[in-house]
Amino acid sequence: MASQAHPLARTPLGRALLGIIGVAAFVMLWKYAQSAGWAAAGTIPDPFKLPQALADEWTSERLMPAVLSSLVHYIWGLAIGTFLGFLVGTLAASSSLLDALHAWLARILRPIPPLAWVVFAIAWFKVSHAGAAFVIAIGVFWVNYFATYSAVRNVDSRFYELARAFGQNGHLRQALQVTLPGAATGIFSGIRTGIGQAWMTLIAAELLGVPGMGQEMNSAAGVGAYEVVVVYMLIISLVYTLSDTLFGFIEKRVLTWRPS
Amino acid sequence: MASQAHPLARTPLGRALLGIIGVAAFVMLWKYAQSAGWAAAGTIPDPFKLPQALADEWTSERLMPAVLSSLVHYIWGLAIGTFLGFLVGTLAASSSLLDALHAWLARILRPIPPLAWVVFAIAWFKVSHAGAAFVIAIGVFWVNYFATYSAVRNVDSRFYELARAFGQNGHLRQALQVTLPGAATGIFSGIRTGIGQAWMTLIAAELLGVPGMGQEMNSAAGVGAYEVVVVYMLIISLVYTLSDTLFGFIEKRVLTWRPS
Amino acid sequence: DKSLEIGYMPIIPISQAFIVLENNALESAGVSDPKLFQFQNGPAIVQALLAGQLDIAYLGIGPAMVARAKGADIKVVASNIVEQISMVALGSLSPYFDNGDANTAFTRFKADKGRNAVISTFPRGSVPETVLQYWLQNQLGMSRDEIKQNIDIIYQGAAQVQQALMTEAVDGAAILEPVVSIISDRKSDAKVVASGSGMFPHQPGAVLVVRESLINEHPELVKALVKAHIAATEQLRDDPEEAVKSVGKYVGGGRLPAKIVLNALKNSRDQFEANPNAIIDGTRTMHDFQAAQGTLKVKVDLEALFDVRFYNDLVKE
Amino acid sequence: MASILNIEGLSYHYGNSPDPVFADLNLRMEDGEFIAVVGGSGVGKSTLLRCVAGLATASHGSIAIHVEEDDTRRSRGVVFQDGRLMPWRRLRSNVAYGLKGLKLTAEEKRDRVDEVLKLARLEELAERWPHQLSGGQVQRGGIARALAVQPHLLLMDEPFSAVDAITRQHLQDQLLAIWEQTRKAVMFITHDIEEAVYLADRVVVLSGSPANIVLDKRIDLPRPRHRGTDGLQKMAQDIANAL
Amino acid sequence: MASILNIEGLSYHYGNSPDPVFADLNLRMEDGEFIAVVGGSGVGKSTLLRCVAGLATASHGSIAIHVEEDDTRRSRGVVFQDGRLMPWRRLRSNVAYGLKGLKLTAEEKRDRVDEVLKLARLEELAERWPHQLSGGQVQRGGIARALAVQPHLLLMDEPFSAVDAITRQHLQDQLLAIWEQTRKAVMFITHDIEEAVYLADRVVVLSGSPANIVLDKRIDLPRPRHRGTDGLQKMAQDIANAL
Ligand SMILES: Nc1ncnc2c1ncn2[C@@H]1O[C@H](COP(=O)(O)OP(=O)(O)OP(=O)(O)O)[C@@H](O)[C@H]1O
Ligand SMILES: Nc1ncnc2c1ncn2[C@@H]1O[C@H](COP(=O)(O)OP(=O)(O)OP(=O)(O)O)[C@@H](O)[C@H]1O
Ligand SMILES: [Mg+2]
Ligand SMILES: [Mg+2]
Repeated sequence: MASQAHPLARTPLGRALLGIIGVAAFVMLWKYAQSAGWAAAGTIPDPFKLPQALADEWTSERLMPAVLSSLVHYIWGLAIGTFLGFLVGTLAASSSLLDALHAWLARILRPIPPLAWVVFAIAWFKVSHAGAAFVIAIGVFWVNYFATYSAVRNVDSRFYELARAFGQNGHLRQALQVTLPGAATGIFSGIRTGIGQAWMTLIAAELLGVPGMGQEMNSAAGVGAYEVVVVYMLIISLVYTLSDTLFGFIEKRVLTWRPS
Repeated sequence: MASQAHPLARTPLGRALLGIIGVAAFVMLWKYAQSAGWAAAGTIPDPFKLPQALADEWTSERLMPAVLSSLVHYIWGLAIGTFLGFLVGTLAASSSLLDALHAWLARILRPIPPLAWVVFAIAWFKVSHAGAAFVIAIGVFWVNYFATYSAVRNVDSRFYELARAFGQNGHLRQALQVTLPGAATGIFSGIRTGIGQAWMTLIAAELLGVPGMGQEMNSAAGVGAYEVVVVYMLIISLVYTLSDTLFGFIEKRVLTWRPS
Repeated sequence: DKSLEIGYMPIIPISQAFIVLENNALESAGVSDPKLFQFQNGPAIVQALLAGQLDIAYLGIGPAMVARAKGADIKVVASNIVEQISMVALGSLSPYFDNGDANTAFTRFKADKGRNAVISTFPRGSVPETVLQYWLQNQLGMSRDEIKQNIDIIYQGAAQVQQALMTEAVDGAAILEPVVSIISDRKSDAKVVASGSGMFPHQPGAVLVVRESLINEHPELVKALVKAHIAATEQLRDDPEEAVKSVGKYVGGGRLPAKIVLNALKNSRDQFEANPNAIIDGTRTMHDFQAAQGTLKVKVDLEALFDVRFYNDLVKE
Repeated sequence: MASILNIEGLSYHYGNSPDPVFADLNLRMEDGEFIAVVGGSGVGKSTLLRCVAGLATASHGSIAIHVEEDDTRRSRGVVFQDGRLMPWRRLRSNVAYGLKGLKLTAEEKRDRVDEVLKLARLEELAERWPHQLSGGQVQRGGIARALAVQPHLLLMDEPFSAVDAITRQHLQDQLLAIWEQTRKAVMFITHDIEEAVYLADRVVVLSGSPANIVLDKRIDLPRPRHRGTDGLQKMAQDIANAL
Repeated sequence: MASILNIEGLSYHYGNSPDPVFADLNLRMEDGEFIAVVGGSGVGKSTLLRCVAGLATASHGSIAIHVEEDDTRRSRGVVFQDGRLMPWRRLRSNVAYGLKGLKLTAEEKRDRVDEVLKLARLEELAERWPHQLSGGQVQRGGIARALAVQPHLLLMDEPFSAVDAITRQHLQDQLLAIWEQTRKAVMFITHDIEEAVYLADRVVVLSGSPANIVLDKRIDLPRPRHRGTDGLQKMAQDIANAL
């Protein structure tokens, strides 16, 4: 990095403190916007009413089933999308033939929105976790595909030379010894983006008719219960933060070799 | 790269040919799936009926207005999202203080789906191109934010040393001389993903009520005109391909220094 | 025992479904554990029906026509509601309907404000959109060009319509319950300037469809379902207070204040209509209107769409 | 002795430049021979080595390497001019890299790695990441990695350029000791003519543009040789004159 | 002459290792002086240079550099051991890098760059990307970049390690010529003791762990000196003994 860390940002505690300050400032701004009437009354949820809304969701026993149901297709969608994005990205970047063969097809399929896939997902998977996982996987797939493709493309070619010089031939061997570690930073950045992307696609996926947080959010929005919408957003954020943090640890472990 | 290019993939013509082969294989598989009844009748559109559907859209003068309207908020959303994602990503990665301050907030805001933003976009921007651009920008923002953050973090620190050794101090100077070129590959990969991401968010953004291809797609799906849905998907793909190709050229130009 | 798959949307117009699901009507008909699928939009239900999922579904007549035309073996065995669309106007627009001829309200609005009125409704081809167009063209007598020149129609989902009305991003909306009640509750200057029969007489709304195979294999079950449906309709007309709990559980996932649910039910009580015979003509009118508008692209065999036997038999009994 | 390397009519041409680096180059190397290649900076030494190592494909000409059939993986070992340790492997694992796939037990591998680490005086740094090493340590890591393979043909590109005189003498002597024991062929690129003369059986001088062999001198001094002797110095002077 | 560099009680400690690289090191350098630093591989030479260059912050002690107020940007010029050309700049632009922000016209800058490119014999390669250069060419690019700045204190980390003997002699003589003309201070790290003696006013020997200065020898041979003379050789022998 360019410069020394700020004194406060040096310890985990300091960083947590700064993080909380950031969030607190945001909540204050939000409350101010809401009460000062920046937008029409009733259109911005009141941050101070969120605990009540959360309690309501909890006591009415909608919360946990929704969370658990979402997790099922979230995890499957994320896992499948990440794996395939990584696989196709790696293959496309390492084989010029595959690259050319799929290039146009990828361009055609890439921009199709999850909402359009929803319609077809039902045809293929019926209304099921599989269908929702499929829609989520698609969003995650592209993010990982591009990140992996670009990272693999940019692995320093001198290390391939090195591998060949030491008789480490064969695609698989070089993929494991050079491509993977050499592209790891970029691939990890893609996976991390994908973890967030999957949540962003969740609502779209649950338009399918599969129960979960997206569906609850939708029906809350449909009757103007914006506080509830925010409650689900926050719960999604919480689960996301957990997964992102967990992933951050893994990333740090795997990439110990980087100069800090 | 690991290996020599395949003979066919060496010329632009050969690559185009392979690309077409890939697409043709896909269309054939699709037609086969549709006619062989892999999925229930009526749920898969017929690829051979697409030209007719396209002609209908064209003659009914829905196509061009929709395309143009979508382009307005697409371009704005993409530009703003890319710029801000790049900016925030760079700042967060280069300043430990900013990084810690925004870390939690980013985790909270990251997974909020575009559909949830739509509801709030109306409150802030009314039903307008600005609102749709906002929703698109959010999706694009995160992709660029993560890509930039990770790329900037991974710039070889020896080049910062070099800059300091030659008296090139100051954040801005180092950002321009080291961070930017050093992170360019990763940043470009992010921008490229974002260009696709923006189209994926288009339908969600147009749920706002702003006219465009997403809305046409929605209403076509509503009346079961799946061929029309596919027509719009293909037009989106076409526009995407154009922008992606254009961007590919720019990328190649800017990154001439990479060993090919 | 038969395991049933039932699809629905969480909206007021299909309130009968919620009452049937909440009382033990299905259980006594031999269905112990129905699988429920909640959808957010019509197209998703259509796709599910086409894909062979769902034995029973509650959906708009529009999507039902599409599903039938695309080859789903479904029959409309009962109606849920008719004439349920209302035209809500906000403070900016409603005065033009209060003082003066409704036919010229939009032109006067434009002359005064120097801009088009912005009216929100559901996506093109949906029931509210069709009714809005029908009202503008056939009731207010506006030509398509006049509509284009004076009104900006925008297409949104339920949540967006509400948000747009609340923030006054639009001047009015052609929309369903419970949005009408929610808006009336929160915005005192919002007014219903045209409703139900005034917009599109005998306009069909949501219907109960059943798969043909179910009709053939388990006619007694379908009969029991229609019977419960009729009873639920009566309850909705006679005693909306009683229905609030069941309906509130599904509409908005139980997050709507009971007051608003009751309000919405009371507003709609006269529109609940179980008799499928009553909507056949309206369906034809709507079908032809949509075809003329160009929003309905598929050929629908309306004769094959309805199966009124169950209702007729039950009424005779 | 049979020849292990036979280069005939070799030309190389970088894709983006109009002139060949070298043209119509011929070189034959006997099995067990120690050849030093010297030449000006940028003349094409590294390019030649990359061709021999099979890392660059010549525009014309042929390169033949003869080793026993079942030992092709061990046929070559390369020390790169830039060290080239993989940043994601610790030093030990970098040194062990070439042993992957050789028919050795884990223990044999560990012993070999320990041996070469010791030889390169890196025992204590085995668990370091490459970015934690000094310039000379990185270079020695690269040498250790190539030696661990015990290749039939050892290709070294300025392997001692970044180490101090004492370490350099130590490494030179170690290399000679290994070579005398195993009698495997070595191609040694250096810019230090005295070093070339001290180590090699033959010194090959590359010069010109396109480069070619302008001198191929047999160093028929008896071994063990001694640094700074007159015979050595004279040879070195002869070669320097050719450059 | 005034002192340009004053190191007092300097210790350095890599965050992840228990032992300091060097401890309590003192060194004073007069303005215009040419100091050579020699020492074993991994002893800490590069680390010392990075401290002087302000690229690493010492754990203890102080480093003071005295130059005219308005010239702090030109105070130091560094030649890195690993060349370190920016891969995204062509050679010419890499060489011009240090001139950014100096008060020179575009023409003056171009002239300076041309001059140092010529001096490093790189004129013809000015438009190449770094990956298209040979090892020695990269190194010479790094030297040219530092010389272009005409710094008050020139810090060179084994700058000639990758070039052949002739180029090396050429570069040594060029460096001396520049130095004699401008009389700017030079700190020159090398592992070649003869080179150190040939070039420097003083040779400083680093040794031990933690490292320290074990010998600080003034080379009071008259200039111009000649390679291979007995006086020079004797000095070199003395220093080698200290190592
Ligand atoms: N990041 C680091 N972490 C821990 N130890 C390090 C790190 N960088 C260098 N070292 C160690 O510090 C010591 C001094 O390194 P330095 O690069 O200064 O040596 P040097 O004298 O320049 O050697 P050479 O002649 O080989 O370049 C070495 O033993 C090296 O292993
Ligand atoms: N990728 C490339 N494209 C074009 N020219 C190149 C490329 N790589 C190297 N060259 C040029 O080819 C010539 C030979 O390079 P090579 O690396 O073989 O030199 P060398 O003899 O090893 O020099 P040194 O002693 O400096 O390492 C050099 O003039 C160099 O500039
Ligand atoms: Mg070389
Ligand atoms: Mg060093």
